[in-house]
Amino acid sequence: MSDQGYFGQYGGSFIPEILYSSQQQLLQHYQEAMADASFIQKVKQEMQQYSGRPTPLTYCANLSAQIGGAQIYLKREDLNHSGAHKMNNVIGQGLLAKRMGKKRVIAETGAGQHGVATALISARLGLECTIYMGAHDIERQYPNVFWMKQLGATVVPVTSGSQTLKDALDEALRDWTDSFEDTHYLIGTSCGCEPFPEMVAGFQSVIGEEVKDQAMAQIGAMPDKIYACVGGGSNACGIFLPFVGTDTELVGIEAGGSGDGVGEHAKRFNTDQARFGISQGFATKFLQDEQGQLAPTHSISAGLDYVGVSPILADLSDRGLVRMSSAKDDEVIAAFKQLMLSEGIIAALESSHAIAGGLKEAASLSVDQNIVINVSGRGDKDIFTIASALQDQPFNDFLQGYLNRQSNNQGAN
Amino acid sequence: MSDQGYFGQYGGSFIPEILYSSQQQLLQHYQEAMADASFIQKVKQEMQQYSGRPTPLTYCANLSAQIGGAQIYLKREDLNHSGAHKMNNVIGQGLLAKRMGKKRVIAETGAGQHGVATALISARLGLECTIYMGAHDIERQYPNVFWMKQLGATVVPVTSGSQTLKDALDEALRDWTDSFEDTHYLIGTSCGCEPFPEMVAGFQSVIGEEVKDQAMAQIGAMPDKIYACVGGGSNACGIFLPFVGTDTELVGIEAGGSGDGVGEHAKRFNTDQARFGISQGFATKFLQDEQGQLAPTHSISAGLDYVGVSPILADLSDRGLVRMSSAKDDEVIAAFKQLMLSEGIIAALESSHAIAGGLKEAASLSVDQNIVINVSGRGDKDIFTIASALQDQPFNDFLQGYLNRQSNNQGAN
Amino acid sequence: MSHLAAFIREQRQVKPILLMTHVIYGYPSIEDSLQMMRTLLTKEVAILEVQFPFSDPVADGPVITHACHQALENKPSLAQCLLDINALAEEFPSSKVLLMSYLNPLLQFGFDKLAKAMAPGVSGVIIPDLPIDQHAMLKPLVAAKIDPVWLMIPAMDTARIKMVSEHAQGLIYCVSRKGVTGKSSDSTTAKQVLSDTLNELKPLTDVPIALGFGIASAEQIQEIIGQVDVAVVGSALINAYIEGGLSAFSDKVDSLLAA
Amino acid sequence: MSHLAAFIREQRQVKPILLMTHVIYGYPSIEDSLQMMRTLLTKEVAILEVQFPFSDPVADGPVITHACHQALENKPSLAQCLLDINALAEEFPSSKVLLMSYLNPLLQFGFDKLAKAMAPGVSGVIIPDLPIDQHAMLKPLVAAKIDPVWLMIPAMDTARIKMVSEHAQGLIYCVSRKGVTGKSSDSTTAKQVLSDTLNELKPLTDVPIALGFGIASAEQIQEIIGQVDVAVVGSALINAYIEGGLSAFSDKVDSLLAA
Ligand SMILES: Cc1ncc(COP(=O)(O)O)c(C=O)c1O
Ligand SMILES: Cc1ncc(COP(=O)(O)O)c(C=O)c1O
Repeated sequence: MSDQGYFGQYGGSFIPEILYSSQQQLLQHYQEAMADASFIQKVKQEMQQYSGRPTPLTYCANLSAQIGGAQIYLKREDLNHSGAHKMNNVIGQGLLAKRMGKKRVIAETGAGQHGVATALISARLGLECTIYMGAHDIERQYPNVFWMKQLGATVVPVTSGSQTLKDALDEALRDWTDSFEDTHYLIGTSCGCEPFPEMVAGFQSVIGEEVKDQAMAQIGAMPDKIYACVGGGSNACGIFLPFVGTDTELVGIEAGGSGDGVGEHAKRFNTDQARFGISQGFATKFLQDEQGQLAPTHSISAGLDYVGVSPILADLSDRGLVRMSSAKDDEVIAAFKQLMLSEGIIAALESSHAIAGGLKEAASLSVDQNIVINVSGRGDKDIFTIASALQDQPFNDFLQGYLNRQSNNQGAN
Repeated sequence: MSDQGYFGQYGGSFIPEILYSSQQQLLQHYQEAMADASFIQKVKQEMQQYSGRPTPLTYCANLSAQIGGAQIYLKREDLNHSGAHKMNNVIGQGLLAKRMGKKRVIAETGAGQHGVATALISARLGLECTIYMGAHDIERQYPNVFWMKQLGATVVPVTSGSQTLKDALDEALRDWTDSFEDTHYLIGTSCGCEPFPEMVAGFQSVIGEEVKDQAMAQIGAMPDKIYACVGGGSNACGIFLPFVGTDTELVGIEAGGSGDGVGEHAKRFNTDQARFGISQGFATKFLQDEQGQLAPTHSISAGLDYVGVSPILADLSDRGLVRMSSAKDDEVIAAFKQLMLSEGIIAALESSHAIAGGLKEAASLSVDQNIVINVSGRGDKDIFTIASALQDQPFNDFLQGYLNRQSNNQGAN
Repeated sequence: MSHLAAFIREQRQVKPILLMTHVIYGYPSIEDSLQMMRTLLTKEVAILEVQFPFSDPVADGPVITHACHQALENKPSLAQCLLDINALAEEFPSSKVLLMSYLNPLLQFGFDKLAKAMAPGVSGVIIPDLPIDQHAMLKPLVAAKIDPVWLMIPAMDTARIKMVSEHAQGLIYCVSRKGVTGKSSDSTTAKQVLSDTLNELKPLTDVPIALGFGIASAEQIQEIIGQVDVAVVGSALINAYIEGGLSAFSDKVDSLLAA
Repeated sequence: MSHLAAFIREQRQVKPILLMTHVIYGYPSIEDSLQMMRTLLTKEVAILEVQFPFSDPVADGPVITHACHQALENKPSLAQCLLDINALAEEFPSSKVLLMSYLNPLLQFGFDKLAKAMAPGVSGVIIPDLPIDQHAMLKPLVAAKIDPVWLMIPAMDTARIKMVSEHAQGLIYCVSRKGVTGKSSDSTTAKQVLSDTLNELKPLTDVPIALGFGIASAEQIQEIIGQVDVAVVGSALINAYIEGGLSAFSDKVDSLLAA
């Protein structure tokens, strides 16, 4: 798919010389593995027998009627083991790491979803696991950290810089420069140096491949439009790529955040706060200031506030093959609620961006058109964010009661 | 399957006369629906397209090696929409309620899993939903209550009696005597008056049917033993029934709780604290005192501490077709951890009872034997219980930090 | 024929309607509940319904449910309950005493044993969670001339009304269409349905009929004179006790008897 | 040939090894960082490496990373940085000044513009996240006789060593095998690998060689005399500053120069 790791002007490999040989080793093993039918089969099998693929395509009769436009279908990545599409990628890279004879994997994580997925697959495959996570994110997403630790992973709080995802990625790279001999860097999204963007997008493409079959079986036609939220871009690449160049329009939805000011959103498209840049090992559109310093980001969903974006999507957007839009925090909460109340599906806040984007456009489509929205993950992980947004007092009382019981217990011990 | 709603000496219908006609109506519609291929098809379709069935059968190489006995496979009901097998039942009964023209459903819930599942399907099918839940359980399981409310359900705290599952069931029955004309009582387990035990077990039997095909495909033989946890008995009936009378041994695992004293466990078998009784609409083994007052129960998993049990299992046990055993709270936590660390699967504490029981026995089986353990649900819902059991201080700090931010926000408003 | 039926018919010679009042054995304490019974019997209430509490009273509303759970705190035993109320029956021959409970406590006690323990003073038994279809379970009581008091409801289908009439002995207990104890259902349609059902029943049996659920005042009792033989008052008395203790309880009884 | 290379060779006539010291522009403040540079230049350190801070310095360890983030608080501008260090270069002709930064800040500035702004005083540039394969990006600098300082590592494969030797001009910067700045790798095997690599390189080029990463003392500098032309000290100086401010910084420089 890529040309020497390039996607148009994006991608490439811009890493310290120290990482050159391990990157070359990864590249070679990846290409060999992809040419090995038994490896592909093994990945397929683990995706089915461990993660429960295929994930269904769910028709939303109530929601479609409420909107009164296109027929709305959801691709249910929330039903993956771990509760998000992240599992597809970690299965692929986890099995590759084993094939390469690595004993250990490291990963960066923002929301903690990729961290949990990596910790899960590491337990499953018997790999040591170290997760780098911004200290700020750890504070916001501790439940995921709790599970990573329970799963036997070492979670390293990253206290440098903005203490979020990009800094976690920097730190993971630093670890890798020190550990590449026995360690695979299991990156969580379709970013980074060659072959990561292509590799992650490739493992995620199972999403779109399934949608093709399911659309034929359930709709009898390919969808008119497909919507996916875009953080680093892996779930979007996964559902988009098999449709690139077909009549299906592909729409990525970024985190519009709380406003258009610097640090209020995580849009890498449709804003002059982002432009071509090279960092974190690859070239893409980065949110940055005039000095080229990477900019702070915000989103109600920790999983979307990344400063860069997949070089694959940056290129597809330049070439007009993918359209980029965005949804603001409040639109996201509204879409989250509407889906929950009309169909009984609790989507992740990340995914709710895609839902917000899809519902907004569905209204102006005709009833004989069909759209597919990718529900990249489930929303129960977001209970603290939602409860906070809704200022749910009973939840606070419950937490207080829990804490009181805890201190009593500890008193007792 | 049943004889006039009886399973040996168990089952039957012991309900206030007021409910007679609505029970008869339900019985009739249920029988008609089961004879209607299009209804069966609809249930199958919703199970696949909404809940993601079939759920996989996962082989556990590490765990099997650790135990050094039988090969261990897990049936992954945790991958259902809602995170538990409860979804199978609510899809079936929800569609039946629609077919009966009911506008509203009511349900009892203990852990809150059935309450959430019912609230989800109610949103999906456009039914009003009222959930009865013991005030005591609400306190322990508020996150589930939060989601029920978000899903538009009315959650009624039951403050009578032990304020747990059985009292919630009493209260739901009381509501039904008042509302049966437009309301379906969507019971959450294989208990209650005819046709509930048979109906719930029937909708859940998809679990065992799938295991048959998957065992053939993945093992090339039927499993030697199947393990399931037993609260009310629906997940156990679901995976057992298709195997009754075959060479596969069926083993139910009850909540051994913290000890064998009255109120310290929820065992309805292998204890003289439980005996034949009639209450809550049916005859089965009930934990009760010498006066016939139903006894208090305890389990680390809120979903297992029910005072009665499915009449189907009571009968199968009498007939030697199902073997009943139990696991204590501490064995359950140990099994929960072992599975998590060796395979990267976070099982519900309810399900962890089946895992504890299965692992204990697997050790003494030969490596060419195969066992299937039913993972009835996922464990992320249990984070508060686990964190408390492990006295995880960072989790408490996280909660305290969250609460502090909340009060600041509220100050701000 | 049934002593209970005979007793009711005899009393009805002089009274347009009889009063059946309800007390929970052990609420608020065993002593006080016996005191309430005494009060009622001293006032010559025609029928005393004594509820032996059960942990899961599905047919009862919040008031009685709560009272039952409080009564259970006092660890009542069915054997002692039957001794106590037999003694009262003997002491107050001019009233009849009925036992009311749910199936499980009676089942655990055993119906043969129950038949013996109810005799001679307890004339009948009311079991709200035992449907008429299960009448065979009560054979030992019938054999001992203790009357099962079957429940019927308005709009019950004809076949079941027949079944009730066939098995009824001393009294048929008709409850309002919907809901649990303590809920009144005085919509006119509800009343219409009720009288239709009673009209369907009466030709089939000459067993006396009691009407219950939600009757709380002398006025309500007045209204049903002519329709049934016995008016049942349950929650209303407990409410009176909760509000004003034994004296309020006693006053409430007087006001009801004034009907 | 390269002014930088010529300068180093000339100095090496009299000194067994030269010192290249590292300062972060803007840390702890722009003023103080300029003060540090002055200190170094006054002491006639041969080469001054000025790091223009970047938000995501992936090749740097905790000390420099933290310092860079603090420096960014002072909103440094690359244009001003180049003006400032050009002025210093002019003021202290007996030392050479190199710019070090990551690719993105330079890319955003633009390499044509950069070539102009570096001239005349800044002799070369070090870009740790720009692999040798991308040498074409720096054409505008090469054209302006500004030397890209390519990094090489021990055990680098022969083909890449060749590539470096082909494109090297003023200086080749050899870093220790593993990890990030501030980590020393003084295992004997590591040393062996290093000298093997240097022996592979030297026949291919006469461009001077600097060795960096983890050099913190005069002793360590002594050890590499004869192996390379330049010893690079980075984190050690910042640590000195953190521990004792400008005076400790100055003392540290003296101790290093004593090598
Ligand atoms: C549920 C979910 N969706 C989407 C994302 C964004 O990642 P990507 O854009 O790579 O799919 C995340 C990242 O954590 C996530 O957890
Ligand atoms: C995950 C899970 N497993 C098992 C049970 C027990 O129910 P049953 O015995 O009906 O399967 C519950 C009940 O809440 C549950 O949530």
